[in-house]
Amino acid sequence: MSWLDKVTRDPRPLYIITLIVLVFPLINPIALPIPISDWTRGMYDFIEDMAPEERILLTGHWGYRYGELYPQFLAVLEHCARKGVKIVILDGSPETPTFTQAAFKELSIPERLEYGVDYIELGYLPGGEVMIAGLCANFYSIVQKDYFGNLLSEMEITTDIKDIRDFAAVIVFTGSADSQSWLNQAYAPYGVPVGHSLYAAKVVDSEAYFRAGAIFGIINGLRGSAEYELLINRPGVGASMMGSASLVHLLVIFALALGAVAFLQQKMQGRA
Amino acid sequence: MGLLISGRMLVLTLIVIFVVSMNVLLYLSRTRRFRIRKHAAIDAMGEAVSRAVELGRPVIMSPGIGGLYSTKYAADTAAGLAVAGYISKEFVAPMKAELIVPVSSGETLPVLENIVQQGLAAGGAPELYKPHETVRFVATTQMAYAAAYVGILYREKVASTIMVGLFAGEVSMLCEEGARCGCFQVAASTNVYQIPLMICMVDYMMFGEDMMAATAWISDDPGQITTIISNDILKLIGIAAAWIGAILVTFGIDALRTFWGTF
Amino acid sequence: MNNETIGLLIQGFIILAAFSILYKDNPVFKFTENLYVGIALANWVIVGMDRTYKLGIKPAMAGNLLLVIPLILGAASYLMYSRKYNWIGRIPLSMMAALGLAFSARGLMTINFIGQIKAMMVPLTNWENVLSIVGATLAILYFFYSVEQKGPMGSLTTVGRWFLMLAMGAFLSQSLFMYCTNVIGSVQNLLEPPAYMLIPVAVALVAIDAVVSKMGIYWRSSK
Amino acid sequence: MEMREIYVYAAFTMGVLGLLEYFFNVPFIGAIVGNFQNWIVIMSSVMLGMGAYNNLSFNISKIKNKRRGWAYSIVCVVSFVLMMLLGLYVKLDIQRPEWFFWYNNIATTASSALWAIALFYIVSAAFRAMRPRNLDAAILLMSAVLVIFNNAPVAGAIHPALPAIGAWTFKLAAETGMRALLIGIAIGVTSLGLRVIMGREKRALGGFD
Repeated sequence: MSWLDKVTRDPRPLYIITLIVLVFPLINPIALPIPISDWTRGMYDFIEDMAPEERILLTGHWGYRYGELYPQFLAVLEHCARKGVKIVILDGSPETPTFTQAAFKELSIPERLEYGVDYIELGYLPGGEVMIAGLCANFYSIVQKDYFGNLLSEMEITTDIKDIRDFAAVIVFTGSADSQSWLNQAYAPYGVPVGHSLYAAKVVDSEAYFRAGAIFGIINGLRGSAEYELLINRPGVGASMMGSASLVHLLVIFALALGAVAFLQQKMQGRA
Repeated sequence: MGLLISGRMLVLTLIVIFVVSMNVLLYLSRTRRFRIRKHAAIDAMGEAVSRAVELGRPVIMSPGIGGLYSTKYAADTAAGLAVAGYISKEFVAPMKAELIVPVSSGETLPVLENIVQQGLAAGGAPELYKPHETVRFVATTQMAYAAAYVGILYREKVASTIMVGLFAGEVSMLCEEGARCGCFQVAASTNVYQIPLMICMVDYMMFGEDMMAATAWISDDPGQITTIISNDILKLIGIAAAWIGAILVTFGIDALRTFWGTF
Repeated sequence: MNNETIGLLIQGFIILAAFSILYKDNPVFKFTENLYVGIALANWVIVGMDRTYKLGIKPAMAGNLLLVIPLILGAASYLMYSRKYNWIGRIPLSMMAALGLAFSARGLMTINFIGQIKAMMVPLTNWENVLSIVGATLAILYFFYSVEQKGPMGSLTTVGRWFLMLAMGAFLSQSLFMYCTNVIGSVQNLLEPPAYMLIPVAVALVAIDAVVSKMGIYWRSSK
Repeated sequence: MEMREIYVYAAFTMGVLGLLEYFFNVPFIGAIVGNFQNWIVIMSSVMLGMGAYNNLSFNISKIKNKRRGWAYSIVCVVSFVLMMLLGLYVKLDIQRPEWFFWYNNIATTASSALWAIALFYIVSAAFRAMRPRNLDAAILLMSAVLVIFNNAPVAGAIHPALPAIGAWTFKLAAETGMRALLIGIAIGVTSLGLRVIMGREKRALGGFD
């Protein structure tokens, strides 16, 4: 019995190889030549062109430490922080605040940011699209206090906000219909630019909007976050995860080829 | 807003065509017998059970992780229930096999218990039904179901598995561990995201409409078999509409395409 | 040790235990499996009680008597276990199933049937469009049940099957990325301090077990 | 009308109402169906007890009879009971940290770890099962490889044309095979649904004739 037959019966060697291929790039990030897509480029250029005093609303549910959205959020947040843009965070689900605060700790320049002046966290607001519509029409009708219970009217960053037009842009991090809601409520009636930062599976729906110019950029899953990290020159979780994922894809091709070889071998020996 | 909701009338028309053609065919079936193609997987289910009997080991019939009520996958569970009844009557009872039905939804449980019990009784072996054991509620969430399923595979030394119903992200675990345990596997599902994986991993697969047609075939009821012929009529209408629409669009006439989407 | 550290250690243990099924069915996996099943079941019962109370009993007591109906229907389903009254138990279950099937049918007809047929109506001006409509037609022919797949119909459906297989391969690969993301998340969690301290323990256990079982084989063969 | 057959009529009524509500603008029907949809949440919550009872009695009988693996059944029962007590202690509020700690660290982690293993199974299936045994399997294999080239960023470094070929393959697959599959599913589900609603397929409702 050849070793290929043995592996067919007992795939454990394959599992070990898979584990090594997965873990190695996570410990030693490998630099991959990733071409930057127009989608990510659009997002990057928009933030790059923002003036330091402009306000940006980041919203979504990056509620999972190593999901697709958290690395995207971290990269965008880092970029905004470096540009000195005023950041308003609206958490997309009850779990999100934990991760929002973790992200601020991971920034390369946390000491330059002051709470209430440079950034603020509104917390999670229930209500879906109705809430979003209300927030866009009249900011203070929906939210009066931040996540920590401070009055928004007393915070420097939010004191003069009336409606969504006081924001230079909205970036939605999501895998659900929220991306559409913000497009309907912020871009369509008020013309506030919207960017999408999405699960890879969700990108298909937003591509048409990007081509039509309705959204200024898309971050496409893990790949998008790896590209963004490359653009802001801060390789992080996204890049290392992308390295792992790429190697796994190659491994699958390798496994397919090996299977074909094993099959041909069997066939030549007349056992298939 | 009128009484009719526009944009949905085409579906209504198709359903009416379906029901009418079904009844016409049912009327015709009094004089002539209609047949539909039998899927190889139906025989494979029998093979799965007989293999388990030969080895003296149990066979798993999994109805999936879906509940009775679902806005998208209700039919998968329904097909799973029908197949559970069929195999317990036709294969398990006559061959005196040991059947395990792991369930993951509270409301499906009593229905399955009923079906399996009656099926075994109808097949002439009511003693094979053991309360809380033949049909067991293993877990609620999908991955807990998968873990418990794998546990049964290993610990009860299952010989073959039949999976008909809604399966989602856990299929790779179920099917691949099944293969590792040397099980003979027959599967059916309509979840398009998982069918590709299942088709590679199992021995026999009914994908998409195959599953629904198989439930009609196993019923051996002319009233059900005619519905499958009505299915073919609907598909013909669809293909014809697509080609006519495509040809019209080629010549710049958009009428059918617009009508199709908005009627 | 604070809560967070304990939490990370528990997570590390659970992840390693789950991964251990790849090695073989072992006591740690059995333990974790049963623990998880028990907790998931309890969670589900608690959520169910919460829902029954908040959505059903509480509003019903407050005067919304309509909500007594679902409570009665739900309770009636327990009659499935009565030999005499199981026809009553079936009624609520049948209603649920039927409504689900009606919803599935109408939704899928609109999106999958009407929508996909509409998408097939493309101008036949380039060969890609022609290929797509021909391929889709042949693949649909595979799903015809009233005709046996023999003769000319057989050759058509064979080509149809090829297109179906093309789709299977493509969609399998397309989902690969999602699976990568999931597994990397778990592995990253495991690499977080102090959870990674459990890795050597797990590796040592597996190594010991592998050696012992290998020796077992030798013993058996030497007898 | 026999009493035993009432469930068939109940299913017919509910199914037809569910269909009519979609096509006709009748507020009365809409109200019935909408209400029933909300009720289903309550009904299935009430029905949970059957599942829990079944599972526990299986495990307890296993412990009583000292059947193989009974010690693990103790784990299951004890963890269930402890978690239930905790749930009652937090007054059914699953947002409370005491509950969240245990649930999140054990159940959520186990769920995502078991999800994660799927990748390993895909790799082994790629080796074991996706072999070019016949033309069908060979086509599946080819399209799988081509689409991987579209997704893996390294492929562009091997040859610049590979991602484009992969993208084209995926588009063709989605427009032919996948389309046929979706159309088939829609029709199959409709036909099975109507069969059940019209009382032809009683097995799906628990009847056996």
